Amino acid sequence: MIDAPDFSFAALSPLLLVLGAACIGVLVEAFAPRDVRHPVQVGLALTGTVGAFVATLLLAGTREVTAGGALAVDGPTLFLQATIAGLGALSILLFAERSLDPARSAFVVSAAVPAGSPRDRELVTTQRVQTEVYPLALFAIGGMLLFVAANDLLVMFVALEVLSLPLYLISGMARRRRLLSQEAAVKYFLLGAFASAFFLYGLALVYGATGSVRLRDIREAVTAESGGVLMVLGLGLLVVGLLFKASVAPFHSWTPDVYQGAPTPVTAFMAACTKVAAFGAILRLLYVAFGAAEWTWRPLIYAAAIISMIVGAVLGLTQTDLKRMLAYSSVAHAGFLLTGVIGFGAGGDGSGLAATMFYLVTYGLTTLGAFAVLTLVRDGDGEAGHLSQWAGLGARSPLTAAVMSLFLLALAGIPLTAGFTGKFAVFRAAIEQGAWPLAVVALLASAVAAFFYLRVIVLMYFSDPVADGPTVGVPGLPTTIVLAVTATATLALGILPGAVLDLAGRAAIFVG
Amino acid sequence: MNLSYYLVLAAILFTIGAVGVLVRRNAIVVFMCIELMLNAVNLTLITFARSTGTVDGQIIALFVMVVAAAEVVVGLAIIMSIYRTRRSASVDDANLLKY
Amino acid sequence: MPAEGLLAASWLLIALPLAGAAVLLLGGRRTDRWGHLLGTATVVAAFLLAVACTVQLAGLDGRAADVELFTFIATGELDVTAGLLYDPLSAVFVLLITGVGSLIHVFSIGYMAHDPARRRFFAYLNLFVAAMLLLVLGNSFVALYVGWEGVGLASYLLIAFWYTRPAAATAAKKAFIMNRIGDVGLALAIFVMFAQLGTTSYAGVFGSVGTLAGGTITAIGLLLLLGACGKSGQFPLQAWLPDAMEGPTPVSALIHAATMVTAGVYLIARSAPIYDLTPTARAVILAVGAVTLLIGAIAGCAFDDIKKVLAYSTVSQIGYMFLAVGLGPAGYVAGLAHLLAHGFFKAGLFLGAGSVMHAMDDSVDMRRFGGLAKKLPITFVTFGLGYLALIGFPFLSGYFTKDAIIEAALDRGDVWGWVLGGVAVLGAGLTAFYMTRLMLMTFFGRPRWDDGVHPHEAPTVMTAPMIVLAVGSVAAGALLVSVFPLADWLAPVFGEPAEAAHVVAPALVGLVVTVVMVLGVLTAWLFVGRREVPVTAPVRVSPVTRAARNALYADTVNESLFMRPGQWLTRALVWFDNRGVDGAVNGLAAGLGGSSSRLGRAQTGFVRTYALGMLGGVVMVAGALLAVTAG
Amino acid sequence: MLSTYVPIVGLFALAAAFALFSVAVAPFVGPRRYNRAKLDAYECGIEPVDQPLTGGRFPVKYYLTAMLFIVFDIEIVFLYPWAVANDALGVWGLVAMVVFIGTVFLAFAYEWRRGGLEWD
Repeated sequence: MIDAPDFSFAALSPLLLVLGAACIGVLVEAFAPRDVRHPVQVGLALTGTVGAFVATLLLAGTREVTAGGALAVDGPTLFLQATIAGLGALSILLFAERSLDPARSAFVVSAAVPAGSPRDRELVTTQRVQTEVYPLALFAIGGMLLFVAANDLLVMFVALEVLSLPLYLISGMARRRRLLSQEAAVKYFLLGAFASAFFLYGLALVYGATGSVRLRDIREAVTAESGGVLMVLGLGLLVVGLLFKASVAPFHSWTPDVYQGAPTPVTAFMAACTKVAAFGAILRLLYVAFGAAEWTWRPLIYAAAIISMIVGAVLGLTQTDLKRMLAYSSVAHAGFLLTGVIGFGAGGDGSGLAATMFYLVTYGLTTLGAFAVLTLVRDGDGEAGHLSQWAGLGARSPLTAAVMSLFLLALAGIPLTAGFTGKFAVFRAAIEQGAWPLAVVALLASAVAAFFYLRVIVLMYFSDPVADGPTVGVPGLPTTIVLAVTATATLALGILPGAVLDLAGRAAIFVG
Repeated sequence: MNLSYYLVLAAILFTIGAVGVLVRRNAIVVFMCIELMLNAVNLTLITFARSTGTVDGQIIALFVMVVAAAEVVVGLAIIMSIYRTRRSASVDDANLLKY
Repeated sequence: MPAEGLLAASWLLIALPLAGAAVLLLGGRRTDRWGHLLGTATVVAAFLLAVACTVQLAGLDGRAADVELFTFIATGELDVTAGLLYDPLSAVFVLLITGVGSLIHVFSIGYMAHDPARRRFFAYLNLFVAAMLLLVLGNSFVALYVGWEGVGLASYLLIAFWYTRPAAATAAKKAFIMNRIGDVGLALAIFVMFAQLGTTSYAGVFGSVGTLAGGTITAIGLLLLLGACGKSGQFPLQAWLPDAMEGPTPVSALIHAATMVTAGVYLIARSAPIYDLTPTARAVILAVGAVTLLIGAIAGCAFDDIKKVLAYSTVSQIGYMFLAVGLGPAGYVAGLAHLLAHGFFKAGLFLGAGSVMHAMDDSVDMRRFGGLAKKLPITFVTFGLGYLALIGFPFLSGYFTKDAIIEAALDRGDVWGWVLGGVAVLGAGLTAFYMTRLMLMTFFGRPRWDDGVHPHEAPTVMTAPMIVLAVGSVAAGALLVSVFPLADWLAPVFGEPAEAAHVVAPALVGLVVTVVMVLGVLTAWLFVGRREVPVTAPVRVSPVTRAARNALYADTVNESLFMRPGQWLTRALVWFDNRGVDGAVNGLAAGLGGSSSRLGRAQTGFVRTYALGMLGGVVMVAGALLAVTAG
Repeated sequence: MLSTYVPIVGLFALAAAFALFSVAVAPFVGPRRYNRAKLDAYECGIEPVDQPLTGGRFPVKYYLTAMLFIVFDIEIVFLYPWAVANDALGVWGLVAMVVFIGTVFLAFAYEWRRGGLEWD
């Protein structure tokens, strides 16, 4: 007789709420009449994500391993789950914006209709909107929540796929510039599948070395120094799979193309939430399972951080498309985040874990806000992403330009914004662990990166507006909420980060 | 029989898959190569299940099959949609986003 | 000691103008009708509060009050708290900023009355006042830095206030770049302090700076000096300040004459405990001060733009202040006294210039002025008093404060003392020359203005601040020297004033300076006053004049100094100069961007290339890990 | 056994080298296929023609059939091991399986409502 595994429904409630809402969403798609689907789906998605957010807050302090040891619900899990659920809810609001695009939604009505065909043009004018994106996004959020809780490589792999597959699909569903969107989906899908094959091979090798995929068993094997070459190779391949998701160079090549091609709300969602989930998994894998082998992977992460920061900062310089620029910024920020990962001692000492988690919150909020502003500035063909179109925006729409400037300053890490406190925390953590050369590179990279952020600000305020420039749409309630929340949080975390830093500090203990 | 033969075979299959991804142009074929990589992993997993005397490897293989199947559906949908628009399934033709 | 009573509320000093700026910026057009009044009210309120705080401070033992504001970051062993320090030094600055600031706000109500963007102007001015107060009130270098960047931002926004004028936009960019160079120095200095001492608070740094190696202290001192030079328009970063006159005139008066540009002097005075340990850095300050003093004075002789002349005069006068604080304990008080006096008379002069421009349809060309004394009597009298104070007319404020600096220089007693003193005296002569030239060309002689111009006196709201400042210009020097001796007031910061052994009797110094001043005035009269001033500037002039007209080739010097050392910086400057977007991107691309686009070539857009890159990464990872394990 | 694993790295390296070679050589030896379809969905190009077979719509049948296959395929993959171990798993196993089948059924319901079962 095999005993039933222990299964703490309470501890898993955030996960169950989101995935439950996603399943109901599928039913709504199937049975609800078309004209009520949009409000119902949005309501459902918000209930699921906000509910999950509240649930994580109520669970604060929980430390347990459940579902037969496959899931760990501890401080980092809950902190990151709250982050993902919160950012996810904001992303859903961006998805739900209906007043900006004349076609009432950023998503194509029917993804199956070929781009540019007569039927496609016909559908532009209909009042129908796509609602399948909401269950898909919920499945992706559910996968992310699972990803950061995974205490088992198999669960981690399944979560990776659950979060990736819906993302591949919704990347290709843009209402406008559909060719770019579809191309982004194909690239994301092929490369993502390629990367998960490596992750899986790594899983198999680690399994071969230890006979188990539970992180706890792996840790014991690592501590006993059994496993040898197989284990090391497996570790390398697992890390590669995760670094891909986190868009760390040299596994970042998909990021600019996909960020640029995907519908902007989806890009915002990917940039904010996927990053959080991927780093949650990286931290857990490296510290819970391979903590004892830290001298094996530290040089690797060290190098990846440096490459990522340099590639992101340098390549961002010559970008002329804002979404693409923010994509390279995402690569650079992945490097900064790895700096925080380095700043965590395997023995649990050092503030690296707390710093990285705090950075994820600040980066997620800021980048989400920046992409939200991008959805406002439009020309006849959708969003006006080219840098030249933003010239003189400060004169035409001061509030939009001011909010964008705030986010850009935060991304650049200027004091009194969230970006500064985040950077400060991770750099300090790295220096405390003796990784000061890394911190120096990080400082230089942020200086270079600051240049391209400030370039946009200068362009907005001190260039003459282009003749037939873009219009700045009046955002509906959802986008307004997103902008208000992200801008307030960016400022608040810059001026009074104490509470959240403290929270991250107290949450920063893995259960093993 | 020495189990390492299976491992080496799996490694070779995995490598063939990886190289296939790099050199083939047709998106469907590229995708099949990725599936080949996943199946090579399955072979590895089964072999390790045998060598370590645990059953986990077999279970994982089942999960991998399921995930691979789901990936097929998603992947084909995406590839078909771009094929319908462009009349080409060559990954090299999907080249508008760059630099 | 912890602050009590009103001093505990000194954070309101910063909060009031900041709130004003926030209301005006966020309130939008709704606040157009009363926005300027609110903006002025917040600064006046801050001034009244500052007076009350200072009175209370005067009664405290030790005359210093710490105001703990909030904990910025408190995790682990690191505690970063934000707080204010209200001590005699900051009190002096707070009074200057809020006092002169109030007057200039009042003046601006009239000056900007017809500008559609007046509300935005007051918002920026309030923002500036808040940032400047934070700069002088912060209790750590980090707070100072935040204020420093804040005033930089406000100054940038205000220079480019009329951003539709290309010259204004270019000037703003130039100011931005040159200030960045200085800011990098300040930031590095703070980093060094934090890395070496683990703290950036004044108390912490000054308490333990002595434990550092001499080289490190000198490095910190020089980096701080670089920051000070950038903000205060000192050699070799002086070129942005005259260009900054593209901003509205009240801005020139408040920011680019009375307050912000003196932040460098504040920084060096505040860092006195650091400079006490590094004679090398001090010597560099002296050199910078002396060189700038002359450059500013010489360039001031050649320009026909009334605001540019005043701007170079500012550069030159701040050179005096640098010279003074570079002298060490002997000069701090003299420098700060000159700073205060200068704040009055230069703000008054700029407001006067504003009034003239107001009368002359915004013309700044002195060759087209002339004979305005009768048309603008109040402006003439107030401007004249400011002029006399600046050139050091006996018993007006410039006379006391400038002489004090020259005396302090001579009191060094060595050769360098004589050199510096000589430079300062020469500077006084030049000052008299260019200011007299300015007076003569503007207010005397035959009217040379165009037919359509009808000069008229400014409204009371503009003349009243000018009168107050004129009174201040006349009285400040005497007050600071004898009635409320600044030296005694600042004693808790710089130590009790020592009775210096004078090398040259003060009376003799005063006499010599006065004689040189009179010579300068006479020369100006000979060259300018006796002859008819041509309406267009003569082209065939001596090389000296040409050099002066080009501001001693400051821009050229800057180019060779800052553009050669790194392609990076070159490209950045080129980029900022290219106004077009494509030009911007291309210009940048040529430098660091070159490598960027080369690297970007790897982003071919082909899935297969990306996969290849990833596989390469995998091979590297696997190889590296195996190497680590095997090794 | 483990030592035989080192060649994997060699194989990876070989793969990378081969791929690099192929990609580098391709432009020189490959036939140039100028594919107009590359850009033709933009306004200046030729409209994509709807396939007459499916009447202008996507061949939905294919996907829906594929999804149907997945629904049942996945179910079977997990049902077999469960069935084999049913005795040992007891009630918990039964409940888990019911929940699982219920979830899979959601996809089935979606497919049914979207007309995937109508074979015309």
